[in-house]
Amino acid sequence: MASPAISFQNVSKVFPGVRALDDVSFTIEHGEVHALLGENGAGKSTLLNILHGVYAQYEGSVLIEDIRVSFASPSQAIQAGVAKVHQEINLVPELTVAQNIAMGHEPRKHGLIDYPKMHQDTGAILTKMGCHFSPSAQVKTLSTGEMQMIGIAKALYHNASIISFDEPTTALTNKETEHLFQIIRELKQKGITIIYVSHKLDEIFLIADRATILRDGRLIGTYRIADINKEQLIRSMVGRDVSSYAVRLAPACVQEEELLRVENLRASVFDDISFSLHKGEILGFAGLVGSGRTDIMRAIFGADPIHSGKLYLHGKIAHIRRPEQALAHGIGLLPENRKSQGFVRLMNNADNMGLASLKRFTKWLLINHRKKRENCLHYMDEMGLTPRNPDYLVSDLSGGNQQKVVLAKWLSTGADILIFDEPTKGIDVGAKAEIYRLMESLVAQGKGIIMVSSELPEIIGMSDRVIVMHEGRIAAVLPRAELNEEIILKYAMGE
Amino acid sequence: MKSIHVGRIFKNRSSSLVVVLLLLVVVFSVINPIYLSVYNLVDIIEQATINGLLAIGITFAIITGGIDLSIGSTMAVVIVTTGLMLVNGIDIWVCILAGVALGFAMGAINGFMVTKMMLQPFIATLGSMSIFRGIAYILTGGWPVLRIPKTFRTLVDGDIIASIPSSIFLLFAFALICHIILRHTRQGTYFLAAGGNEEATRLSGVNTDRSRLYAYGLCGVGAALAGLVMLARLGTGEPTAGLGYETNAIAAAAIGGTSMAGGRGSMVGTVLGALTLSALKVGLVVLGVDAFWQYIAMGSIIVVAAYFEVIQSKLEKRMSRLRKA
Amino acid sequence: MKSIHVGRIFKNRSSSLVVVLLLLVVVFSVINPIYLSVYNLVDIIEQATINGLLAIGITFAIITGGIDLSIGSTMAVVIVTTGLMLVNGIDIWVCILAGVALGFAMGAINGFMVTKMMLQPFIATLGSMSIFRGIAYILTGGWPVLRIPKTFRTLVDGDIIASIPSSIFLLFAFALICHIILRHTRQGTYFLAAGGNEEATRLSGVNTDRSRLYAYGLCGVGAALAGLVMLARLGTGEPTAGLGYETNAIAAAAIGGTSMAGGRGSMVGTVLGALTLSALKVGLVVLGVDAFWQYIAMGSIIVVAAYFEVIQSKLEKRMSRLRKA
Amino acid sequence: AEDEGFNPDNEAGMNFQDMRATFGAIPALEGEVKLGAVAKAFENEYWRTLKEGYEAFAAKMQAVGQNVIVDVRSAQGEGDEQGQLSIVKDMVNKQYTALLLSPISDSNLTPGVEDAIKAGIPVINVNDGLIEIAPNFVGPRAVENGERAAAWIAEKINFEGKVAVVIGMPKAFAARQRTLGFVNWMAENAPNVEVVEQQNADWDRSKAKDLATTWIRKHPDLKAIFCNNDTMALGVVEAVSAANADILVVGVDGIGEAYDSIREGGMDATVDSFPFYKSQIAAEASLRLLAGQELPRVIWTPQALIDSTNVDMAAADIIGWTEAEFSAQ
Ligand SMILES: Nc1ncnc2c1ncn2[C@@H]1O[C@H](COP(=O)(O)OP(=O)(O)OP(=O)(O)O)[C@@H](O)[C@H]1O
Ligand SMILES: Nc1ncnc2c1ncn2[C@@H]1O[C@H](COP(=O)(O)OP(=O)(O)OP(=O)(O)O)[C@@H](O)[C@H]1O
Ligand SMILES: [Mg+2]
Ligand SMILES: [Mg+2]
Repeated sequence: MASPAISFQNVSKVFPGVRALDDVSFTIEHGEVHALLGENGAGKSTLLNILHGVYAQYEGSVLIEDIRVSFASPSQAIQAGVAKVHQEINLVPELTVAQNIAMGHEPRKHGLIDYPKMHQDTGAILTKMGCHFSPSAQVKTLSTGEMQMIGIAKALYHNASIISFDEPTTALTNKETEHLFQIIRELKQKGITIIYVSHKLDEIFLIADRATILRDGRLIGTYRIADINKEQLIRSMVGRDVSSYAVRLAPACVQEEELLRVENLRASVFDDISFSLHKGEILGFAGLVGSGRTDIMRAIFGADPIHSGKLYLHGKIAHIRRPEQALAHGIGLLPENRKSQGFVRLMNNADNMGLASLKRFTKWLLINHRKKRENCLHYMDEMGLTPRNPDYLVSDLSGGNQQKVVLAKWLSTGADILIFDEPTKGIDVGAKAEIYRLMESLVAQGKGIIMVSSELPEIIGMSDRVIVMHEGRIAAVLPRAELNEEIILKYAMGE
Repeated sequence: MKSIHVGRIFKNRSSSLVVVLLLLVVVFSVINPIYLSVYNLVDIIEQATINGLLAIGITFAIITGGIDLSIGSTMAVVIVTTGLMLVNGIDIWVCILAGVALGFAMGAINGFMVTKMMLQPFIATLGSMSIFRGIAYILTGGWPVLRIPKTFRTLVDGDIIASIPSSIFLLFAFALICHIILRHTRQGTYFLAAGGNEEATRLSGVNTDRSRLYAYGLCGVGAALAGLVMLARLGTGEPTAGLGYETNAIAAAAIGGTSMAGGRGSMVGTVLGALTLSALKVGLVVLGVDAFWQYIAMGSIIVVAAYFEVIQSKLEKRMSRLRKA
Repeated sequence: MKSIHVGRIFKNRSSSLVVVLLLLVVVFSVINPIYLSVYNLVDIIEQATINGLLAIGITFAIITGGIDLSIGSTMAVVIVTTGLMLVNGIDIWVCILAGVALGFAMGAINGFMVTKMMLQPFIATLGSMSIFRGIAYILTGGWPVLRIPKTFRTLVDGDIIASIPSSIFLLFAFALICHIILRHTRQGTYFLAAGGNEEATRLSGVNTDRSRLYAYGLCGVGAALAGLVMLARLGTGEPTAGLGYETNAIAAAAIGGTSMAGGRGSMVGTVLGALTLSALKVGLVVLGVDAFWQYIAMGSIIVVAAYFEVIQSKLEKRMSRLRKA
Repeated sequence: AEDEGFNPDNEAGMNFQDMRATFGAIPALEGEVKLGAVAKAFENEYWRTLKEGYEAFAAKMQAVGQNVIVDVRSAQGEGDEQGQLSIVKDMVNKQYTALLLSPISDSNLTPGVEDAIKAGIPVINVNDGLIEIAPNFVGPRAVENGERAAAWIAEKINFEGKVAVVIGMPKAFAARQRTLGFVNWMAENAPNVEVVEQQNADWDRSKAKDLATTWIRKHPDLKAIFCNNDTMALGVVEAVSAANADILVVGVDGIGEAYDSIREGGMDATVDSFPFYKSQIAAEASLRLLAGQELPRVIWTPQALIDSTNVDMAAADIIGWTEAEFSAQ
């Protein structure tokens, strides 16, 4: 084909203190699935935001069909047939699923919104994506994974000719991802151009035709997927060799002693949940989207009420009704939706990181701000958080770096039971490996970790034991030796 | 318009308010049966019109996550302007249209400050509240506009059927139109969406600034209609009119389940809120409650009505969960 | 307390307000030099004390994402209660402590309604505004409490140095303490965090309900102190005191950069906001601006001051970009 | 009752004719006399008329060669207590010769008055609103407003039947005294007249109308409604005519609109306290005080009930007004 679908020419973008994009030029062909790869903060989201009119001010130019475009707002981009799945879940919780999907382009009849058609159209998309919730459900009643599906459905709704996906699968499990890929393949066949950002490299090899790699805002290169292997990809992204696999390097260190025991926990969306967590154990929780994993964790942490059930900590019964009681008992919860549950937008890195452990930095009623900053810098170094600036607002960080801030918040508390809900959500391969090492060192110190994850490789690679959920009930408890994708999926799907 | 079911209209969280309202009526009528006379019930609605119109308008502003403190002053400007036009013999319908347009324009000025100048709604409309009030005074030199023509008064507030004045129909017509705007037009959805999550709405390709501007404009229209009714009802256009009326309008909206944080609210709820406040007020008058105790009664019922709503929405949530599970 | 730098205190977005304030003072003094007389300047601060104390208190409520409309009524209850105690010969310090404790308790009642009963802050405090006002009336049968002892008046509002009354020191002392609470204690961080993102804060193991309760309590303390100053200044405890004062207090906080949506605000900004309002008010009086035009001037300057703040924070962002890039 | 502090209605006052008779002509004063007058709110016609009276007085003094200037100012609305205090403080700071104050609440001007007294500036409290520490008070007897209205109504309804009162703000001095005067007069002189309702409408026309509407329906046999001011009475008139009821409506203040309404058969009567003359008397009293005359604490200003019989009479005739005499040293 003659002209490329999209061509970026010398694009640069500067944020306070950060050169997010530095003279980036490359092209994307018609009807290809083009992966955009790079570490956290490499500039992927920024590039997409420029394409889609979220940032109107930048240097360089963007051409679509050889015509220079400069969308002043997302609405102009959508009008021009350029749609996007945003990295963060960004929905209006009080409105219905259909209203969210159709937002901005509601079908009308006689000037009024044609609700039957809207529900029909959006329902069709949802069915195709394998979603089981109704278009008329309120978004606020859905699980995070379900919300992510809505984000994808939104982009599909517009019948756009260019669609970009910024990490669409962070809260999706294999089954939902499968559906998505099926849809992407169909779109591709229709000649629609797709940009795909993900840190899950396996996905890239399944779906992408070519990949462009960014590092520190600079273009490293564009490769045909057929010509490159995973290790080469990682090396060009990170600049060094990193194991891309979630594997335990240290020996298992599970001890006899029980840290936490849950008996017959019951609430509206789950029932009869009993399990225990041992010292030094990583306990994995697998299941499909909406299977109730998150709700169980929130119930244990005292964030949601339960109907019945008992909790034992170190063998003693504990009454946890509120998160602060959980914190006092040494339980920490890394929530799955960082934007709405993880951090305070108007606060900087140091304050967000210190929020759960502020007691530690308080003397004579006053906060020692210096100590709080030092703590922040410590974790910034440990996790490779960029930019290394405690005063930076968390909302100005890249998605992966935000996740690191939330993680550091809980590590700062020194809790000995850590519940991680999708801990590596949006984290790049290099940092992922670092987080896995961190988890190993935590369990080596005798802590216990519950890891809820939708990434099966991670569950299989890291867990000492895995509990598989199906529709709010425990479907199986699998020891490490028996773990593989087929068996987990089998139980997760209720077979 | 098949999709507008009366049942649906009443379902959304407003049912608790209906209960509160009925409860109030029952209690008051048991204490003093005169309360139940038809006259009094009409009276209750009649006394709710001005506040109701204001409240419907301000519900738009609140739903988008804003507020409009200037509605009382907007009312006053509309009152004196329309009043001056009327006494100068300008055609009634021209005057009415001019008044409504003026209200929209003043609302849009607030909208402009909030969107383009990016001022906080509270502070922007606190400013315009003062400015508009000044304008109302200056327009007439502080004097009231006297002798509003009878024709106008009859048209806007005269009895139509039995002793039910046209302003009551105006209230319900405006409420219905606003309900349709909110629930059945794009802009209505955008109002709710912008109030619920501005960023998400903007990223969906909605011009949220324009929507918010419209919302303030509609708020101004509500104030203008309230002004016209007041002008017709009193036959005099006072520049001091509407002083402090914003509080009651906001109260009606809030009692009706509109979230002050934006993103949630309904016109049915707001109208019921205004009716509840007026039923309460009339009830206290009928009972002849001591002025000091009226403060306590009024405050308590506001709190109780709001608490009822909270409990109902909690129950509803639990129910829907059970249904799902 | 090494970490409390005066420079830092003034940096945060308050500098534009300092500019507006200075500009106002310069313009007014050029037009009429008498504006700069010591008496007048003391008057400006003195006029800002009551509103400033209220505004500092309400800043806590607003920062947590709430509001407290009842501060004027709280003030009145504190005024009549303390007044009654004083005229009955109870020890001054006991009276003062009782007044402050009462203010805290009333604030905590609001906090209870907002947290435990989960009412919207606007509607909860609208209710308590009415109830508290009723209580103030009933406590004295509507009569003012007369002949407040001289000793109390001198202690709380008597001149200390030159003609600077002690209430001014009280204002600044309270502002400093509240600044320290907000920036240097855990609860302060929790106030800001809860206002910025309640759910995230709660999930960080913070008892946000308790924090918000404290915030309303502190808001009540601000109202109580304002009441004590008013009682001392006027020598009479009127149950009608403080009617409508919440608007000005909120305005001071908003002009001072406190976000009505919660999560952002500073005590320095609030105090500057109160000073700006009072400098403006006194300026218009000194210039003898026509009463009707005063409305327009007052409104315009509120808008301009707020717009200044918006522009400054925009510029600041751009500047810091340039500096860092 | 309990200790309610200073209440001019209970003082042995002196009316303006007696004042002139007792103290003679207004003595001449040296130099410039700058009177500072502070009204409640010019939004209200009553206070604008008061202002005109002050200015008329100054003009008359200028005409006889006295350098008397009056600066009349008002707060920003009746809720602007602090703003009104600012005005007083500004006047003290600018060293006005004497202050004529009509405070919004009974105590909001206290600090300003204290400063004025400290600075040796004479302060006259011009009703309504009471300043306890002000050495002098000029105004009409507020209870008498209510008494006159009561007497007139009782007469018209043959001393029997139901009546109601629309109060201004609860416990505002004027509202309190006018209501008290009305109710007490009825209790003492017309035992068969029953005051069936008393509620407040915050001086607001629309609220007063709403209140009256409810009352009319509750008491079909209501005979009369007394309102604490004319604005509210005008609202009540609307309610009465909407209900086609035959109810007497009486207000207080005597604003122009009330006169018009009486002429047109709307309102039935108003108790006028003649602000145009009241302010002249107050200003006159201030000059007398400045000249060292020992006036009694309270000077009564004239009031009269206006109904269809005297609505077209000149005010000066009704109250028997004469221009003050001036002694040219
Ligand atoms: N609004 C903003 N203000 C300031 N800095 C920003 C802003 N948005 C992004 N940045 C910075 O720009 C850089 C690039 O961020 P970007 O979000 O494009 O990264 P990314 O490649 O999408 O990373 P991730 O994989 O973590 O999502 C980061 O250093 C980030 O901190
Ligand atoms: N507030 C709520 N009201 C009603 N239903 C809810 C609510 N929160 C969650 N649910 C429902 O509970 C079910 C379980 O949700 P949960 O978040 O626990 O699932 P999950 O296994 O963590 O899935 P995901 O991978 O999507 O996060 C979902 O079907 C969801 O729709
Ligand atoms: Mg990103
Ligand atoms: Mg989950």
